[in-house]
Amino acid sequence: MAWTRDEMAARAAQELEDGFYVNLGIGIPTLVANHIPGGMNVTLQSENGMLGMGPFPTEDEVDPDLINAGKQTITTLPKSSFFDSATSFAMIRGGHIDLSILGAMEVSENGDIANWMIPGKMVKGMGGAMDLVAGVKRCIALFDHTNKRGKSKFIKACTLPLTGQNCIHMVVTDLGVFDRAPGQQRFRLRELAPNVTLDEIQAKTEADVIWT
Amino acid sequence: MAWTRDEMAARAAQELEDGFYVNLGIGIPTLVANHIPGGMNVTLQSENGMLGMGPFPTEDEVDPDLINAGKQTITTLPKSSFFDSATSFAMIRGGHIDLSILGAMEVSENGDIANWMIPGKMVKGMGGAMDLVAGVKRCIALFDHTNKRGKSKFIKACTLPLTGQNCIHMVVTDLGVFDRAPGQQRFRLRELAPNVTLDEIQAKTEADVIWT
Amino acid sequence: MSKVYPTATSALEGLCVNGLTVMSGGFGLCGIPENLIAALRDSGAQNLTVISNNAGVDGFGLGQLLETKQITKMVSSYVGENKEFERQYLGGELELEFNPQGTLAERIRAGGSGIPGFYTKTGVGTLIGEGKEHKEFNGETYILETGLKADLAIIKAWKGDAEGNLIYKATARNFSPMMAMAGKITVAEVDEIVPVGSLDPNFIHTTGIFVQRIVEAKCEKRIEQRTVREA
Amino acid sequence: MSKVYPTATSALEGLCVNGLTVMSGGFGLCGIPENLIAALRDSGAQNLTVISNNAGVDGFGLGQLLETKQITKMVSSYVGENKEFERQYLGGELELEFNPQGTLAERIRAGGSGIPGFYTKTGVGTLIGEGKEHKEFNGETYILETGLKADLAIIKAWKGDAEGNLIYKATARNFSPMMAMAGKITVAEVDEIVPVGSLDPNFIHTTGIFVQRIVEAKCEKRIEQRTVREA
Repeated sequence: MAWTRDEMAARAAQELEDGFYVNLGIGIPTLVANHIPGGMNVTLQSENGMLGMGPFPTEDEVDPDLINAGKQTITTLPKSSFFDSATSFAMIRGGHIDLSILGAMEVSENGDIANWMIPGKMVKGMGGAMDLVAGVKRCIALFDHTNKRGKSKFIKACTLPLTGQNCIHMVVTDLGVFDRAPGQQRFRLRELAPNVTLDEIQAKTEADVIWT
Repeated sequence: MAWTRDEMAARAAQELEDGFYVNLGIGIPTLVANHIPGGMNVTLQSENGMLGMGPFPTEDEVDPDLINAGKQTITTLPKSSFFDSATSFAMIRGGHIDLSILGAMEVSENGDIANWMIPGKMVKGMGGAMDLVAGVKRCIALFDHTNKRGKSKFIKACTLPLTGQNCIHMVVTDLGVFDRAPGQQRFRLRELAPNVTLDEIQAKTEADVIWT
Repeated sequence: MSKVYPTATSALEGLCVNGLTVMSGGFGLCGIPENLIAALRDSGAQNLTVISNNAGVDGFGLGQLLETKQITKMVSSYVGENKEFERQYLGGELELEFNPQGTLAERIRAGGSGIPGFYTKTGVGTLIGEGKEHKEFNGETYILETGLKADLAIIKAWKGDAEGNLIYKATARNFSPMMAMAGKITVAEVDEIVPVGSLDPNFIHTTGIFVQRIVEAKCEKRIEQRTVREA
Repeated sequence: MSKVYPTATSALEGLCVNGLTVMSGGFGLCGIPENLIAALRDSGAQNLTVISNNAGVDGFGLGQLLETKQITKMVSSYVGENKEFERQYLGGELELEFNPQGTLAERIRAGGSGIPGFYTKTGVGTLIGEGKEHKEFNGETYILETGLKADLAIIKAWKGDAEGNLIYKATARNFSPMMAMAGKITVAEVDEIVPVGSLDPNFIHTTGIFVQRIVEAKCEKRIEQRTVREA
């Protein structure tokens, strides 16, 4: 049985470490915040200018001047700080963020990612995604292993315009986990979701990965 | 009778305008602060990170955390603000300072200035001078017309290593005032100090300037 | 020569000419200069190039300038929330230049700081890198991005004084401090004008040197994604 | 994993190796990390490259590291106040790289911001431009300057919390915020460690992400040019 979205987020959360500064993308990655182990000091960055993102506000706490990168109302924590967008991306581009967890339309076997543009469709823009994948120390792509037509999204080479080149270090899908150490070219299968067979994941993976 | 240092500063102060942001170099230029016309809102920048420099402190007000670029203790004004060195020089380099008044060892007829280094002597460094002459909208050089041996310091071409090229817009010496409008190559004599004759200033000026 | 203007309209007087390049602060609808955008629309200035992280929503923020077709070109990182934008863009009426958000922020800071170009890894190997100069530093490839300036920057702050010193609130700060630096003329609208000397000089976000005009104006502060939890 | 250390010596433990590149905050003696400089001297680390706007005075600040000949190279904008410096430099014992002050500040910011190079007009046509790449933008000539990083940055702040959030006082801020960004490890000494949550998130100068270690330590705060007026 493949992982649910929440289980995928929980699996990605296992990569968090005490003291980490983390940027979570919009969509499934947002759910990772719910799985930060108790007692672990993880600081969430929001690229619109905040470190130490708190939970959503109660109705009384809503402040239009306080939103996250998904434009949702949020709150502060005692450790929070605000800064401008140039400083925020200095943090990102300068390699100060330990981990970015982001969604993907496609990831290639050499760690390229495409997640911002489908040619022929109205393009909304890359926002901060290109900066994140180029700058953050470690990037985890979190996405459904196949698209709605069952076609693999973890593939030999991206067909969509890239967000970044050779920048994904770990892939977490509904079927399993792949990673590669710094400097390693190829991904290796690390984990299968419960009741997912090697045959199944191999059949659904176009990327050339190390299976053993 | 040539101008005194204080009179030179007073003459340079005539170039101030209401609303100006001004950086004053160390030495004679510092005296310009004493000649800001009453009622005129001029804001002094100190490149170590302050706008709105106030007067020197009384003994009770001395604060080691509050100094100017000459490392002298100073005070704030109601309009003051502090910032880091990168922001300070973003201001300077980005052309936000209206006027810089600085000392010079040599100024050439094409507006080059040398004021930081004498080969063979121990060099203290250029500090912020190169940034100021390259970035500030208008630069006035304030210096004695001749050196101690009577040799002109307003010359055809600088002999000392440059601080900046083609960046001086006005020259104020103890003998008179020269300026050039933006885009003009040559300086023109604008004013003589009291009892200084055209013959005298011409004899003491090596630079090729417009005398009429 | 006071920097303080009584209304948003008066604060833009003499500035709104056709063909203007305008920077407009804000992230989504958070920290946008609502009143100055409306005043710019009312000025009727045409053929604007607008540099702003987003393009507002239909009928609000920069959406107001899109409705009236005053904008010819947008420079943004994300424009997803605006049907009128989509219609004009797909119809070829509107030019659009995407910048990665961090590149956009840094280009604006650079423009205001006298830096005409800088190198970044962001966008290497993507469409964003195409046609740009590539250069190696320490064995890694970077692309050259240029500084951005504007004829006019309109921004929103929390409090400001008559000297133009500003402070921002929470994440409403975003792009405004850099835009203040990059605008030939910067006009700030603030929730409150406070007496000179009441802002702590240690904690001024934008110093008055970057602000030429300031106006106090009431903002609606519309929320795009009101998200709440149980109390 | 606490960022708080009890003493300056413990705050540098394991970091002081020979050949280190160290950034040290401060302008003149204003805002220098007095206790961390002394602890670095006591560590005995040799062959240091020190990036700092100035070089201290005889026997104080970085002057302490010069006396013990632990510094091999200085990157500075102005070094006028130090006889021992002059002696070592003229004697060929010390390498010196002058940077214009604004170029130095921007190089440090760039290094901390993932920007390996940027163009500036500062120094064009001077010794500083020699051997550097020149490039034209809009008809004007600029030179390429590179980003600077350090193995260790030691800085001084006014107040800080256990998360590493810092605020600075007055002109003691100067180079420290950029150095905090450019240090692989940044150690801050502060006048006072305050509880997490007591610093207003709107007014934090350096966010904790840039600070790995923090120590509360008493500073002498020597004044170079005490200049007073009559009361």
